[in-house]
Parts: sequence; C-alpha cells; structure tokens
Amino acid sequence: MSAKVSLLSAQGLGCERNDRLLYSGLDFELKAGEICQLRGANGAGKTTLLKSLAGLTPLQAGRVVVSLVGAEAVPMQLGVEGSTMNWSQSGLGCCFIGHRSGVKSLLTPLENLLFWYRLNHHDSRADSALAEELRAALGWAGLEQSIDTQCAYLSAGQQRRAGLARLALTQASVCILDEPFTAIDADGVVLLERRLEALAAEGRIILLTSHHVPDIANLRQIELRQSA
Amino acid sequence: MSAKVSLLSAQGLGCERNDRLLYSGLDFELKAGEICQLRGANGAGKTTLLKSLAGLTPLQAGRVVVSLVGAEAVPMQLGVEGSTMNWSQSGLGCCFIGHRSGVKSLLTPLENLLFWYRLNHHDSRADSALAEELRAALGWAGLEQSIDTQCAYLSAGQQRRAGLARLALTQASVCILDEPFTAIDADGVVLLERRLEALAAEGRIILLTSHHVPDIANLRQIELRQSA
Amino acid sequence: MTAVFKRWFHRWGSPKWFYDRGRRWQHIFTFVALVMVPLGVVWGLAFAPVDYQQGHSYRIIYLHVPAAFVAQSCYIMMAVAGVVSIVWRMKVADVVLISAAPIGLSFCFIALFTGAVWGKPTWGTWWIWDARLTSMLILLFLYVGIMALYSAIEDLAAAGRACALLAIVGVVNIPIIKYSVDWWNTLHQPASLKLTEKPSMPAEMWMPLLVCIIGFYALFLALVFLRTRNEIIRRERRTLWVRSLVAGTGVPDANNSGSGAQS
Amino acid sequence: MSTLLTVIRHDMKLAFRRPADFVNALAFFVIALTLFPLGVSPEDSFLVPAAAGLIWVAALLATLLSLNQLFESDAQDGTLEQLLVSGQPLFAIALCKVAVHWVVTGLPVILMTPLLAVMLQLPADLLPVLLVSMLLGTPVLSLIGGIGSALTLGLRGAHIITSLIVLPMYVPVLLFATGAVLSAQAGAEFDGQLAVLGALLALALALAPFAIAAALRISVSQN
Amino acid sequence: MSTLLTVIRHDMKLAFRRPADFVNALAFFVIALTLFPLGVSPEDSFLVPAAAGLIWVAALLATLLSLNQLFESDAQDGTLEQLLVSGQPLFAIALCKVAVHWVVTGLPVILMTPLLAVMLQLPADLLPVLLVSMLLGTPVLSLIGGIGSALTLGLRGAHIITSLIVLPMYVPVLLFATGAVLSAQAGAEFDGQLAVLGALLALALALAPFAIAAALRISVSQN
Ligand code: HEM
Ligand SMILES: Nc1ncnc2c1ncn2[C@@H]1O[C@H](COP(=O)(O)OP(=O)(O)OP(=O)(O)O)[C@@H](O)[C@H]1O
Ligand SMILES: Nc1ncnc2c1ncn2[C@@H]1O[C@H](COP(=O)(O)OP(=O)(O)OP(=O)(O)O)[C@@H](O)[C@H]1O
Ligand SMILES: [Mg+2]
Ligand SMILES: [Mg+2]
Repeated sequence: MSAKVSLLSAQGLGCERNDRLLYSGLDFELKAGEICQLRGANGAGKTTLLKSLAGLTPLQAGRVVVSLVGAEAVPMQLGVEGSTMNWSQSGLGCCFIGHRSGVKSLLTPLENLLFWYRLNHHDSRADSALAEELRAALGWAGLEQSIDTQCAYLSAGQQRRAGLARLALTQASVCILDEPFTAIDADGVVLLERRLEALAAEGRIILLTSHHVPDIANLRQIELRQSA
Repeated sequence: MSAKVSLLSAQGLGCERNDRLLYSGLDFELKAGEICQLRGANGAGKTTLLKSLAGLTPLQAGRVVVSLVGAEAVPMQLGVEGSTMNWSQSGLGCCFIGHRSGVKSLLTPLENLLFWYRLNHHDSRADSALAEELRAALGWAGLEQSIDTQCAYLSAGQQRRAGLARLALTQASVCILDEPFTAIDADGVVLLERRLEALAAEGRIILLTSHHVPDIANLRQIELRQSA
Repeated sequence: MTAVFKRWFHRWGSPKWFYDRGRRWQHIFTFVALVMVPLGVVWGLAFAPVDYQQGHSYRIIYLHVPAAFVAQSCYIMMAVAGVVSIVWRMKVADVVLISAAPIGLSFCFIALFTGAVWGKPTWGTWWIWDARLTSMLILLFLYVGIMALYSAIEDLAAAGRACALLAIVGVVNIPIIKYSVDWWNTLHQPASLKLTEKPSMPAEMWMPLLVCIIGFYALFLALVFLRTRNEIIRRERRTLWVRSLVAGTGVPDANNSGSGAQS
Repeated sequence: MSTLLTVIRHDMKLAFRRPADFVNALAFFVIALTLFPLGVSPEDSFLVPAAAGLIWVAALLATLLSLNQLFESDAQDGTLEQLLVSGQPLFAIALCKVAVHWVVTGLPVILMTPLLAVMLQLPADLLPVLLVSMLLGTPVLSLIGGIGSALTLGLRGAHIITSLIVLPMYVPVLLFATGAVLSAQAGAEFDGQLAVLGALLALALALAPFAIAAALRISVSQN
Repeated sequence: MSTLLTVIRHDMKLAFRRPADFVNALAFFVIALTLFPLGVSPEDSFLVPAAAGLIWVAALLATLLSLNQLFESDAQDGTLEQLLVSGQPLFAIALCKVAVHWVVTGLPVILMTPLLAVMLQLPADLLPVLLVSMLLGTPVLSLIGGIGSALTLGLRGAHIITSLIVLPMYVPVLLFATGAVLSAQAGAEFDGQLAVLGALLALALALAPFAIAAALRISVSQN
C-alpha cells in the first residue's frame, strides 16, 4: 500500500438497473486530501456507484483513471467499461465500508478487526504485537467495554462502530464509505467527522454517501440527480 | 382498534443484559398527542426498551399501565414484571417498526402493505377496493414508481420507506418506532416528521428513537443514561 | 392442593430454600449411594453365582440394568420439572431440569455401552436393532436434543422455558416411541431377541441387582441435588443471600460451583 | 378467520414467488432416491423389498431439511415481530403456516412418489398403501417439525438442533408407515397401522399448534 | 502466504465458535443412517450387503447439505465484499475455505464411520477400504460442491440449484468408491477404483479453485 493516489478521475460513468437509467455521462475528479459527499434521493444510485468504484460490480460505462504521487505523468487506468475496477494493481489499496459492514457476529470486534487488518496489510508482527494498535483503534471507535464481546450481542450502532474502527488503521489511499453515519450516536458522528478530516489531511481521497450533511471543513459534494 | 389511550405510564422499568444493568427504576408518562424521543448513546438500551414496550420481550422489572379515553377512572395494566405486554386486550393496538422493518423482499411494497393491513385491521372490503388507499399511502412514502417492483430490487432507503408507509394507515393509538429516519433522504425525513405530527394531532402516542433530533413541534425527550 | 402441600411446594420453589434444605438431602443420597453401589457391584461381580448359559459375561447386568432404569426415569423427572416450570413459572424447576439432563445422558450412555459390551459375547455382535436397544438409542437422542438446545440459547430464562417445553413435548412422545418400537420389533423377529428377555434369576442373582438399582437411583438423586445447587449459586451469584453466604462461612459448593455448572 | 385466510394467501404467494423453496424438498427427495440404486445396488433383490422403506426415509429427510424455511425468513426480516405485535391468535397463524408448508413441500413429494416407486421396483399393488401412509404421515412430520424449528429459531446451527430435537419423535411415524406397507407386502392386515397413523395425525393437529406458538414467543423474546 | 494462514485461522475460529455448523453434517449423517434399519429393515440380510452403499450415500448427502454454509454467511454479512476489495488471490482464498470446510464437515463424518459401520453390520474387513475410499472421495465432493455453491450464491433457493448442478458430478465419485468396496467384498482387486478416485481428487484440486473464484466474482457483481 505504498503508492499514493494524487488524482482520481472518473470519465463518463453511466449505469442503468432494471430498465431505469440511474446516471450517465458522470465525470468527476477527486484530488488527494479531498472529502467528497455523494448526494441523491433514495434510489438515486449512490450505492450502485460506490460499489462499482470499489470494484465489486463492473463499470457499465465510462472509465476510471488515477495518477500516482510522483508519477503524475503516467496516469493509470483502473477500470473501463465492462470490466471491474482493479485496485490491487501496483499496490494501490481501497478501503470500502458498505451497507453491510463485513463484521462477523460470531467474532469479537477485536477478532474482526484483526482479520481485516491481516487481509489488507503485509505486517510480519505477531497478533500479540498488533493487539495494542487494534485495541487503540477500537477504543477510538468507543468500544472499550465491548472489545471482547461477540458482535452478536452488540447493539446496532456498536456493530457499525466495529466496522468503522478500520478507518483508524487503514493505509489505503482511497476510502469509499456508504452511509457511514447510520446508527451512530451524536458523539460517534463527531468522532467520525474528525477522523475523516484527519485522513484527508494525510492526503487520502474520501468518497462517502450520507443523507445528513456532515460538518466537515471544505466538504465537496456531488449531486446524483434522478435521470428518469 | 376502537379504544383510544389517553395516558400510558411506565413504572419502575428495569433491564439488564449479559450482566450489564442497562436501565432501572425508569418511570415516564406519555399523554395522548405526545411525541417522545428516546435518547441515549449506542448500546444504552433504546431498542431493548422499545421491544419490551411493544410486547416482544418480557418486562424484566416494573409495570406498564394505560388509561383509556372515557375510562380514565379504571387504568388497565398491560404488562408487569416477568410477563410480556399484551396490547391486543380490549382492542388496543400498537404499531411497531423496528430495525428490521418486516418487509418481505420477495413481495412488492403494495403486497407487503396489504398483508400488514389485513393483519392489523378488520376490514371487510375486497383487496381491489383497498388498493386505492394503499397506493395512496405508498405514494405518500415516495414509492410511486416502485409500487410494483419486488423489494429485493429496491435501494436501502426505498425498502425502509415501504415499511414506513404503514404510518399513513395505522389506527393504533400507540406507535413505537426504532430509528425510523435510517437511510431516509432529506425530503423523506421532512415527510416523516410532518406525518408524526399529524398522528400526534389525532391523539396518538408516539415513542421513537433517533440519533439526530427531528424538528418536530414540542417534541419530548427521555434520556436513557448508561448506568454502568 | 392442600395448604400444607402448597406451602411445601412454594418453599422448594425458592432458590435459597432449595439450596439450604437441598444440602441435607444431597448428603443423605450421597451416603446411600456410597454404601449401596459398591456393595451391590462387588456382590454382583464377585460373589453372585455364574450364569449356566452366559457364564461370567452376564455379570455386566449389574451395571447395565440399573443404568437403563435410571436413564429412563430421569427423563420423566425432567418432564415433570418442565411442567412445573411452565405452569408455575418456577425458576428452580428450570435449574433442576437442566442439571438433570447431562446425568440422564451419562446413564443412558452407560446402559448402551455396557449393553454393547454385553452383546459381543452373547449375540456375537456389538449391536443389534432390538427393541430395547433401539428405544434406548432414541432416548439418547432426546437427551442430546435438550442439551444442544440449552447450550445454544444464550438467555438463561429463554433457554429454561424452551427446554421445559421440549421436555414436555418429548415425554408425550416417549410412550408412543416405546410402543411403536416394540411393535416394529415383533414385525421382524431377530432370533437373538430371546436373549434380552429377563432370565428368571435365582435370589442370589437378583438381590445384588436390586441393591445396585437402589444405589444407582441414590447416586442419580445425589448428583441432581449437587448440580442443581451449584447452578443455583452460579445464577444467583449477584443476589444478597449468595453474597453473604460466600462472604461468611465459605460454603464448599460456593467455590466449586463454577466447575459444576459448566459441564 | 379473515386473518387466517390472509396468512395462507400470503404464504402461498411467497411460495410461488420462490418455487425453489418447495422444489427444494422435492429435488432432495428425487436425488436421494436416485442415489440408492447407484450407490448400493440396482438389483431387484435389493430394491423390491427395500423400496417402500427407502422412499419413506427419503421423504422424512426431505421434510427435515425443508423445516428451517418454515419461520426463518419471517424471523430475519422482522415479519415475525409484526405477527406477534398484531395480537392475532398465534397458534392459528402457526397452524396455517405449517399447513401451507406441507402443501408446498409434503404434497409434491407424495405426488412424485408413484414415479419413483416404479423406478425402485416397488410392487404396484403396494403403491396405494404407501401413498395413504404418506398422506397420513407427512403432515405429522410437518407439525412436529414446526415445534422443532420454532424452538431453534435464530439459534446458531438451528438446522442440526432441529434434526436432533425432531428426529426421535419422527420414529413412530416412520415405523407404523413402513410397517403398514410391510404387512401389506406380507399379505397381512394393515388397517391397524394406518389407523394409528390417523390417530397420531389427530393428536399432532390438536397439540402441535399450541406448542409451536409457545416456542415462537420464546424465540422472539430472546433477540 | 500469510493471507492464506489468516483465512484458514479465521475460518477455523468461526467453525469452533459455531460447532453446530459442522456437527450439523455429522448429525445428519448419523441420523440418516439410523433411519435405514428402522425404516427399511434391521435384518442382516438387508444391512450387510447394503451397509457400505448406505454409508456413502449418507456421506454424500451430508456434504451436499453442508455446502451452503461455505460462502453464504460471508456473502450476507459483507465479508465476501471485503475479501474481493482486499485484492488477495481469490482462488487461493477459495481453496483455503474449501479445505477448512472439508476438515470440519467431511473429516468428522469419516471419523464417525467405523462406529456406524458396526451398527450397520458392515463386515469388519471391508472397513479399511471404505475409509480409504472416503478419504479420497469426500474432498472431491467438497471441491465440486464449492463451485456449485459459489455459482448459486445469493440466488433464491440456492440450495436446490446447487444440488442440481453438483449432483451429476458426484455420481462418478459415488460409483468408483462403492465399486471399490463391492469388489473388496467380492474378494476382487480394488486398487483400480481407488486409483481413479485419487486421479479425480488431483484433477479437482487443480481446477476447482479457479472455477470457484470466477463464480464468486460473478455472484458478488450481481447484487
Ligand atoms: C447396546 C445394547 C443394549 C441396550 C441399549 C440395552 C438396553 C436395556 C434397557 C433399556 C433395559 C431396561 C429395560 C426395562 O426398562 O425394562 C435393559 C435391561 C436388560 N437388558 Fe439390555 N440392553 C442392551 C444389551 C443387552 C444384552 C446384550 C443383554 C443380554 C444378552 C441384555 C439383557 C438385559 C437384561 C437381562 C435386562 C434386565 C431385564 C429387564 O430389566 O427388562 N441387554 N437393557
Ligand atoms: N441479542 C442480544 N443479546 C444480549 N445482549 C444484547 C443483545 N442485543 C443487545 N445487547 C446488549 O444490550 C445493550 C443495549 O442494546 P440496544 O440494541 O438496546 O442498544 P441501543 O440503545 O438500541 O443502541 P443503538 O443506538 O446502537 O441501537 C447493548 O449494549 C448490548 O450489549
Ligand atoms: N439488487 C438490485 N437489483 C436490481 N436493481 C437494484 C438492486 N438494488 C437497487 N436497485 C435499483 O437501483 C437503484 C439505485 O439503488 P441504490 O441502492 O444505488 O440507491 P441509493 O442511492 O443507494 O439509495 P439509498 O439512499 O436508499 O441507499 C434503485 O432505484 C433500485 O431500483
Ligand atoms: Mg444506498
Ligand atoms: Mg437500537
């Protein structure tokens, strides 16, 4: 995850689902350090767009290009019409947190985070050595008391937080978050907003959807208007 | 569902889950026409409390009493320590919408609403006769285009709306809503707030949880503070 | 119910009472078991006369039959506890039911195992699908079912009610099962059936058997009291009376309760 | 009354929206039975005497496996909560659900039986007895199974616990049903066994719904 | 490499958190086999020749039914999305998952076999052959099954479609495995059949993981 993205540009993205055109000819550029909120009514296609950007569903139209820090000269094509985005090429990484946050209810928040960490980072340290860092991350997410209770016994918001704790560790240079504020209480929302600003300050690109406007310094917004 | 509640009073409610005391000695009174927001951090016990009030889980401690319009003299005990609340006695009704909103993804919003309506109302009219009303309700919920698409193909917010459409029809005199605003876009939130005010105006009692403070005229708030 | 019985019933319904008074009964049964089981077993295995047709192998009956009896009675007792728990919402009944299950299971297993060991010399095979064996196997499944259900439900209260319900449903079925299996067995007649019929035993053969049976029952009851009281302590650990109990004279059960409750 | 019709129509609609659910049981039934000639032996010496028993065992397993769909989806999407809150008589709702479940899983299996009976070389004159025994027996399986699946709702590995709970109680049905066919095969009387099956059905119809309702309340109350 | 260890440890941990999942297959195996003596006939004349076949059929069905747990929970709770986004080699992950699945479902079944063989009166000298055939055969079942369950992930009634896709591919395994035991029973050579089983296993190991990975990508992109 060494490589850093300095510019991500989407060109002419389009998508239709069961015969309804959701969006088309969608262009936008995200610079390193930008936080961008994707807006749109229910059913506008936000989740659909985020999933295709994360490389889970193929791009139906258009292409996505990134240029890396230090190599701005040679932009790199991550995905193109008909194919799915491939983030892993040349050590790029993408941190995606969707409606379903990928938290196993049988495992404790700690175990969940550990698995995610091992999966996304090459780190030779033993679990015990990592534990400190992970516990810190979960502490940040406000789960001190629940670090070792199975997620099945956590409340809606606590489970969400277990997934969001990744934001305290991720080294991916692009974060894609689908309604990260769902089920999070007031304090949690502030916590999260500050965290996102911090990540941006480190030069990450952050793309998120949310129905309430987070109060984040110079937040960019992209409107996804119903084309039907 | 003829009977109307004029006063619902909870006395000394308490609950503990896996060895943690969530709340105890909780007393509150809700008068007809009141909208009350239950507040508390993630894991405070809001959902737990709402479920026990809706009669899904037994009351661990305390009792709940209601007095009916016209019969204020003889308060009626709906539930007591160790038993589950019983709303159906003497034609009282309760409208509960939880984290899982009880919408079948195989059915269309219309079919879902019809099933719920039949289940909760004695109405001799044929489905065809009802259809108008139901379509109106779904229209109110902003699902005109999607009335006849299976919910599996709806977005998160649209599915949520399919469940909330019940609020346009319910005749229950008490409504219990767990985070009704989740995944709902800005317009939807306003729509919902107005609807809740209307219900209150008709003399219903509304108890809801939410992490953002809805802008509702004279909203009451009950704080559920962590006792641990 | 007469007033007297009512009072007695409700007293035993309170965890504290059960814990305190149960203690004496536990000691009594333990004592009986400690005397009768060794006596019966040694008598049966060492001194009882050799069986003319089965030779020494028949001696295993002194473990086998008592175990089989206890295994069957245990389930009935659990069902009764289940009724009490559901009708009178009595917490202690749940605890008794749950504590008894593993014991019944073990006796059931002993019966099957000894039976199998017995079968080898007598039928020349470890297992045949004879009526008794089969219904015993099914009883084993019933026990496993209850324990699986209990261990799967986190919420103790819910687990108790669920198991009570299951035990009742099960006991309704047991007679049907036994009847059906017996009938089915007459349908196909394995030649070896005769063997399991009660041999008409001379007194010096069945006397020790009787002693063993009584001893096993005593042992069973002692275990039930032990496990139940441990479980009570564990569940009520945050109540006043247990706190004071543990704080004051360290009651033996209080400290080994953990181990008792897990199994 | 109208509620019951509502529930029945609703569940029927769902079943036909997702035919897989009942084709599921049917497919398992067919698959399992086609495996025996392949795996064990295709010779009549094996099949003829075993056919009826194999068919019943397969039908029993098929029911066992279809059980978890009975309440699971309702519990997951919150419909069960709505049913409880509605305050309608739960035992009646449970009965309707089980009935529908039998119609969409048990009945197809029975309808498919004649075909498989031929494949398994079951003597033609035994087919009627077999069918009657299944008509009387499989509803009992569904009713008992209902209790099991309601008790294990939302538990980890509900599947297996259901099997463990339910199976011992299935044995009598299996024994009397196959017993009837065997006696018929031996040219003996078999009304007795069928009568017993009928009695079992009556008993299950009378008691199971209440047990199921109680079990459902318990399961909902814990999560 | 380290990723694979991570996945394996993770899945193992999950399996032991929820023993029910693998006890599941085992229980079905035991239960199904106890039904045959009850439902068909307890007499040696039936059991002795049929035992090996019945055991294999039961093992096959047990695998078939445990398949859906392979990727289902991952798909539902979003773990699968995380696996894809992580950009790790998916075929390797798939292989690990299948391996773990076999260890927790297939292996216990094999370990339980001797006991059931006794209860079903299988001649003792046939047991080794049976066990070897199962050791070689059941992994193939898991691998092939993996493809089926990945393909049908998140489809309605995935269960049945999986069975239909997978079953035809199971038949050869079943035939060669039981064939081996039968020849042994007839005192004939049986190395041939076992060799074929080995070949099938090698083939499946080489190809299945890639098929599974492809199938997973398709299913995720659908919803
Ligand atoms: C796994 C093998 C076996 C099991 C599960 C088993 C089961 C039982 C059961 C449940 C009983 C109590 C019956 C009752 O309640 O009346 C019993 C009693 C008895 N069994 Fe077995 N048995 C097995 C093997 C054998 C064998 C191999 C023999 C002798 C050859 C045998 C001889 C007896 C006798 C003599 C009794 C006492 C008579 C009676 O109480 O009815 N059993 N066995
Ligand atoms: N199924 C369960 N079993 C045991 N304990 C649970 C269960 N669900 C929740 N809890 C515990 O109960 C507490 C309250 O949970 P609840 O869902 O009521 O919180 P909440 O106020 O709704 O939180 P949120 O705002 O995140 O929805 C949690 O801290 C959790 O530890
Ligand atoms: N699984 C699916 N299959 C087919 N169409 C779908 C599916 N999911 C969503 N759609 C359609 O795609 C459109 C966009 O869905 P999407 O989830 O992207 O909306 P969204 O902007 O995320 O809405 P929300 O704010 O409610 O999450 C919806 O209108 C819906 O009709
Ligand atoms: Mg969305
Ligand atoms: Mg909540």
